[in-house]
Amino acid sequence: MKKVEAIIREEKLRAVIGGLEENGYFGLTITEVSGRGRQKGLTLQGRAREYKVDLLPKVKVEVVVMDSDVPLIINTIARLSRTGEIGDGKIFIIPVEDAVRIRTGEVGVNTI
Amino acid sequence: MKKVEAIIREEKLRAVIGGLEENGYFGLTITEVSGRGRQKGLTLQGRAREYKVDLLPKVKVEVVVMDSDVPLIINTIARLSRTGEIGDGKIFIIPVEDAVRIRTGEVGVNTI
Amino acid sequence: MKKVEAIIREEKLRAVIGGLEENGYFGLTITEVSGRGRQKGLTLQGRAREYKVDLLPKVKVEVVVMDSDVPLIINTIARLSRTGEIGDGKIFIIPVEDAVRIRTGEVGVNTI
Amino acid sequence: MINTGDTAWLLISAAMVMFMTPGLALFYGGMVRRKNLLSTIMMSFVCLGLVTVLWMTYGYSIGFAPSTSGFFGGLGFVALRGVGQEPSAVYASTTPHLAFMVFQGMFAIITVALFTGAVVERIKFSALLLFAALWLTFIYSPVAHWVWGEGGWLLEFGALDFAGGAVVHINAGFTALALVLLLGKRKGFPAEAMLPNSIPLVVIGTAILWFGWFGFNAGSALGSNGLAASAFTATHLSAATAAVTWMFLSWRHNRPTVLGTATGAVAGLVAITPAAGFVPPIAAIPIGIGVSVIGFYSMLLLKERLGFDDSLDVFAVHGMGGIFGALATGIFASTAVNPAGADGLMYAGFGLFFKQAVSVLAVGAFAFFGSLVLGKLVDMTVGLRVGSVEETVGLDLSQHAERAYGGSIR
Amino acid sequence: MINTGDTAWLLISAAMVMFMTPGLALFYGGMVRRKNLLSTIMMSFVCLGLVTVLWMTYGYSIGFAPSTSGFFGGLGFVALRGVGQEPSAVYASTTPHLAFMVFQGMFAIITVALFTGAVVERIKFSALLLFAALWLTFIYSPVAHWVWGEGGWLLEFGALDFAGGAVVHINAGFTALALVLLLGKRKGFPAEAMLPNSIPLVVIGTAILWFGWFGFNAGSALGSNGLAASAFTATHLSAATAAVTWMFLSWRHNRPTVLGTATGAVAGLVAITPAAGFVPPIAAIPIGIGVSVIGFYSMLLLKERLGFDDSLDVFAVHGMGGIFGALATGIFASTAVNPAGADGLMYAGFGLFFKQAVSVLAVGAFAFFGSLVLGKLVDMTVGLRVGSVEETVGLDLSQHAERAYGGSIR
Amino acid sequence: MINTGDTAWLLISAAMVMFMTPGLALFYGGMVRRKNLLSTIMMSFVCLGLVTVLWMTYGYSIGFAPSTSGFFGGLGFVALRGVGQEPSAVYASTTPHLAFMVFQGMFAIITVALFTGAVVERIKFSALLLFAALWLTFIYSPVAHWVWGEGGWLLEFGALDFAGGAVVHINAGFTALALVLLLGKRKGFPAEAMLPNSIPLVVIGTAILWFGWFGFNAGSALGSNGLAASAFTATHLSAATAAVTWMFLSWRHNRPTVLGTATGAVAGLVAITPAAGFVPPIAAIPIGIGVSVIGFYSMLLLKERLGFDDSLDVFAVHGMGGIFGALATGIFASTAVNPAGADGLMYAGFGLFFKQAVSVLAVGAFAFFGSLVLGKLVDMTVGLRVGSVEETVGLDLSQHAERAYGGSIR
Ligand SMILES: Nc1ncnc2c1ncn2[C@@H]1O[C@H](COP(=O)(O)OP(=O)(O)O)[C@@H](O)[C@H]1O
Ligand SMILES: Nc1ncnc2c1ncn2[C@@H]1O[C@H](COP(=O)(O)OP(=O)(O)O)[C@@H](O)[C@H]1O
Ligand SMILES: Nc1ncnc2c1ncn2[C@@H]1O[C@H](COP(=O)(O)OP(=O)(O)O)[C@@H](O)[C@H]1O
Repeated sequence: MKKVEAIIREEKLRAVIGGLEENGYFGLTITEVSGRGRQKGLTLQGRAREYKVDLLPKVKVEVVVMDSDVPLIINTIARLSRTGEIGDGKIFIIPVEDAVRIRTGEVGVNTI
Repeated sequence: MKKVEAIIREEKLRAVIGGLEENGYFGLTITEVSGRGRQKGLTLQGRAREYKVDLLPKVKVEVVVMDSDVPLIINTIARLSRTGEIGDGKIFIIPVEDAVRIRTGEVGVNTI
Repeated sequence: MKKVEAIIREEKLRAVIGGLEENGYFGLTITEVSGRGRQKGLTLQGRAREYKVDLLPKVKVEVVVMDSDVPLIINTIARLSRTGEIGDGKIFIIPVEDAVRIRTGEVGVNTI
Repeated sequence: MINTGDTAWLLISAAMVMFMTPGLALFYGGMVRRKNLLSTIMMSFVCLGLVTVLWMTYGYSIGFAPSTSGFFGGLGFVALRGVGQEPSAVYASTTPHLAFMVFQGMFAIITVALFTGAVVERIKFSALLLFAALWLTFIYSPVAHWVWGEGGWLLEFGALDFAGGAVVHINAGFTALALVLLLGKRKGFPAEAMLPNSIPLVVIGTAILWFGWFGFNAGSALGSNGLAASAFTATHLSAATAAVTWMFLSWRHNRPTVLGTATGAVAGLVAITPAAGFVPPIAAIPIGIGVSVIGFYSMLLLKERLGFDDSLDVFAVHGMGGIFGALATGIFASTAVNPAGADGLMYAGFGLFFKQAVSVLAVGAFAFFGSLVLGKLVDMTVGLRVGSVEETVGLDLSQHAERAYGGSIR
Repeated sequence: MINTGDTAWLLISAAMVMFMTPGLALFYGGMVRRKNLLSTIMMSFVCLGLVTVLWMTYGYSIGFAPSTSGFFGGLGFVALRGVGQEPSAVYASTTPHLAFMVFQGMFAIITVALFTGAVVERIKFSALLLFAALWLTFIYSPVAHWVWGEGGWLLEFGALDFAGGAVVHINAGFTALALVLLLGKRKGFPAEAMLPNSIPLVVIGTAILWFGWFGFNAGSALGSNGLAASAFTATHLSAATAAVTWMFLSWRHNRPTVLGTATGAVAGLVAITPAAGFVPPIAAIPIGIGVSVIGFYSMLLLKERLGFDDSLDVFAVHGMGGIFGALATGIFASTAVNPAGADGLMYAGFGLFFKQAVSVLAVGAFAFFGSLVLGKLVDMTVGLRVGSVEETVGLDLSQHAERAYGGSIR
Repeated sequence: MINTGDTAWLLISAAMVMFMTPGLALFYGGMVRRKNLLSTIMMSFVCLGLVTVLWMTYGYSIGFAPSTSGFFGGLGFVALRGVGQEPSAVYASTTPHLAFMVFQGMFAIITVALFTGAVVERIKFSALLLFAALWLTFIYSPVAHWVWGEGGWLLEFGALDFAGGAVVHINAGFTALALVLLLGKRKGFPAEAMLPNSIPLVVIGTAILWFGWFGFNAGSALGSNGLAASAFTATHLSAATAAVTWMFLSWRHNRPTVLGTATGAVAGLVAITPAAGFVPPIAAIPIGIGVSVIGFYSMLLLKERLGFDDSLDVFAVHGMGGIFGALATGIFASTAVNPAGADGLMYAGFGLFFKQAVSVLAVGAFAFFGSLVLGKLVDMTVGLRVGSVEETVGLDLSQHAERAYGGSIR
């Protein structure tokens, strides 16, 4: 199994979730994150003082799938979250050694 | 070392933390996440318009432990966060290659 | 590739980001988390009732880098986030099998 | 004849009491879990709509129209007939009758909103609406008639209630008690920690409540005069004393909490409500201390010891606070302060104290049993409680299809 | 001669109307996406500063100084010359002229703030400032003169506008319409869900608006009397009725939402604004029901069907609500309530109704075309809309270099 | 004799000033880091309790009871003896003495709350409580007597302070200065960015402050008359002008920030406070511009250049703003506006200006050195500052065992 960890734009989340659903992937976990990549920084201002701020809100989507599903998932996410502008995000593939469904206690590939 | 990554119900967090503590595991990291699995979706409504919302709040608990501790951890978490209803969550096991304790700079298994 | 996952104090975030930048690492993802390690717990109080609370706010910094960069990253983060007091945090190294830049669709090491 | 100063004071007081209901919505909303935040707000907020409409169509008439029974008013004021720009013949003789009517309406609204605090996080919204409508009709309006209506039996009897210790707080407190008995505990209570989702919201609510309460109590002088100033002072001093007292009590048990201090302030405001225009302002000090001690330990006893899940402690704060305030009026009231009042224990015999006790019992019992009956009725028709899954998911999503912070992922 | 009661009422009313503008800032702020929260707040909040300064230097003079044209006032009151502690010769004869001037100023402020709701999330801040200044000068102040100024043509004509149905709401509504036409849709509309970032903030805003509206409407009686009480009652009843109505409409379509109930309350307050001091209070019931039905379906039609991106539905709520209220005044107004008013359809012929329709058309057309011209002018000079990247990043960062929740990482 | 209009105005003003203190709690609360949010709120909120109790038991007597020294009042009004429903012999002759007393009490409360802004995020809660009690007794009450008490030496001397430029703002500002000297910088200052946790909360606070300030300033006319209207207008115009000025200053340095605009509004309200009932309203324009320029650059200088860690810039806004306002009163005051005042530089010689300067020096020095002594005393007994770990963890947890957003994991 692999964990596909995609960091995408907030406004693309609905589309990505929809796309995964269409392909039959329902399970996923979302986290609100902040990120920086090639996107230019910004400057924030306090009462009289300035602060550089270069983190922008992003959303992390985690989907654990069987190894064979990885290309399709990558494809789906990338297609639906692309705008072509800097800041579109990244997808990372991380190995998962095991999975457990808490409700039933089952383990392995059929739990995801 | 492994990272045990459990996505559980918010209301079970206290119990899970307590259970881990009883077994001698103190270190852990918690993230507020949102997730979807087999749980049925819901429909949200704006001023006059409807939106489908199928993400429900969950909590992610991450515990990095020695390989040999994994079964006990899984067991503890699963036991204490189970309600038997859909939405109980998942546990994923992810390999960790190294760990560092920032305070001392120590590395390896004895840091966790 | 590896994901360097550091859990550090909130107030050290700026310094860590700055240090990574100086070393030429721009891409990173930040998550607000809560954690517990060796730091002593605290007791919270409701209207008339008490609750034990032992989770303290931390920040998780994730940087995906080439294998060869890992020592430098660890070094930089650890140096800049250390106070020497309990609660300084941990760094975990997790394998990453692949990476995709959504904007261009490129894969592999040169995307990060 | 209309006096412009009195009218200005009554109108602004009415506006301030109106403001208290959304204040209460925030006060309560901050104390529940985030998944029930909007639902809790809604239970108070909707009263501004529902109760207003019912009050102006017939509630005011049941409460204040002339009658002979002493138990409820006639239909003389239905749909605001006979309620005009001129002063009423009996109430508030220097201000427009409409001003008096709308001022009274604001009390009806907040009283209904008050008891919702006991049932949040598990009551069905439709059930709440139905119960609120029935309760306004069969409990609130009659009780208002007893205590304040022309010919009301408690008024005739000589019980004193300056601004609603019995009508508002005891009434709401005992209703809360009855509803909790019918509804049962929240899922997970008391095992799971149910921490307030936003104490800043609680503070905003408390601030609005405290501000509005000047209209509530000093506005009940129905004129802009020395008595209003006296009630104003007593109100402020009681809130302050009770806030500090509760703070020290919470300190004794652990730390001086913001939540405790805010709760204390509200308790102080509750206890002074029946007394404000009858007692010398300085009596607000013993009243403020007393109510916080009673409220704090009632809360511990009910919730911690007895496991009675009155979600936001409506009975401990409003029920017990209202009883204490009503009895304290029987102790500290003085005709030197208000010639239209009476002398309490401190200045005369047990006469007034006894009457106050009777009014506590009468209103408390009526509210409690009446609410049991109405609540049962609602349970048998639309059902009182949401389903188990709906409760887990939270009432915001299940009852209102909304999330408090919609932009966020969670 | 100055009457202290009337003056107290007018001053507190002015303070309450002032309070409405930050209330609106929160009401609007809660409804946008988090990245535009501060920017939305700022668009209303800055009006407190900008419009006040302009109003006191010359706006009040354009609106209320004596003139002969009937279209705009003279320069007699520039820089508050001749506006002193004594009552004015023509306006509000029992209160200081300064009190009347500052009360009117609060209306100017909030009217400008109102239309910003249509353009949030994409207008350039500098463009908004410039447009606001021009609009106050060339649209608001003249229209105030038409309707309320000594010798104003709509006043002479006999159109009734108690507290600003035309001056405030129709004016703001049609301006919103024009600006949306010039600006176009928000990036991502309607494909992306744009959920409100904080409904509790919307509730806080609604609470302040409702509270302040008593000053707005009942304060417009310019005295503390029976008429003020009548306007107060009508205002409250209309808000309540409309809130409940909108709640049931949203229930019919899915669930009874908090956002819908709050929106309904505001719509009810809008519709009663022109009518409050002319109609019997009980007429607020049909008015409240009517405005919610019209507002709800206008919103569906404009936004869902026609894809017209008036971000926070200013036209549906204030434009349509204002039109409905102005016409309803032509139906329900009665000289028995206010001898200075007129009799509407219910009591007399079509005379008043016709005049109301004329005032709707005149003000609506003037605001719409005037705003088109001014908006175009601003577009050609500083540019109306932020760049695409700035819009994506959000206006808080791009226009104000601030984040609402600065302590958080996001 | 009691005038109902004047009384209504004084009572509602007192309520509005009361409302300012929780407003300030939110204003300050929004500006700190989240871990200190509740603690910051609490420091203001607790004053509503503590100061009220002390004020009514003896503070008012020290401030306003008749005396002969000119430095502090007698014990004539202890525990509200002699403070009744009838007007006082000397103060506010048309309203109940109690109304005047409670109105004054609200000023005492907020003054204490004001200086807490300088010491948030590091002062021990117990130390704050003790210091507040001592300060009210030995600094505030005497200074109130000097400036406003019957026979107070600054009053006799002829210094003007309409609503508390010296008593409230200079007093609080110099106290802030002294406390910061004793406490030292926050851990991490200035290296770590300490961004405000919630600017929407700051806006809510500002809105309440602005609204309440009408009671503060126009209420200080102690009657509902032309002077009140004039003070009201000046107050609003100064706030507006200063808000816009500060906005443009922050724009010059980067962007027009919401935080800056809100800060400007507060600065404008501070500066007009001593002047409101003495200067022509239009003088609020130069006053508003002046205070923002002075405040903005004082802040830059103190915090950025000198590294002086007055957490929420109490000295820059209230100290410098109060000084500027007091001196501006010496420039713009006119007996044409208020015959009980005097003519300033613009209309007469240096007389008044000199007196104003003396009052600035006297109050500033007394507050500064007095606070140094009291603060040192507290430091030697309970200790002023929390431990280092407590500071890192945050004062919410360490002092109050609470978290602002308890439902959240963080
Ligand atoms: N090396 C990295 N490690 C972890 N997260 C990264 C890394 N590089 C980018 N990210 C995440 O991806 C997001 C988008 O990256 P960015 O470089 O702006 O996009 P693009 O690929 O279009 O240049 C960032 O905001 C950050 O959250
Ligand atoms: N394939 C997956 N990848 C990532 N997270 C998942 C996946 N499946 C489920 N989850 C997470 O687990 C949570 C519970 O899953 P769910 O399927 O509802 O529980 P159950 O196992 O009882 O059917 C979800 O809310 C989601 O956060
Ligand atoms: N075993 C673990 N698994 C996951 N996270 C951990 C673990 N141990 C510590 N952490 C994280 O690291 C943070 C700091 O750990 P702590 O033990 O307090 O620091 P120190 O290394 O100084 O003793 C914790 O708050 C928690 O988030």
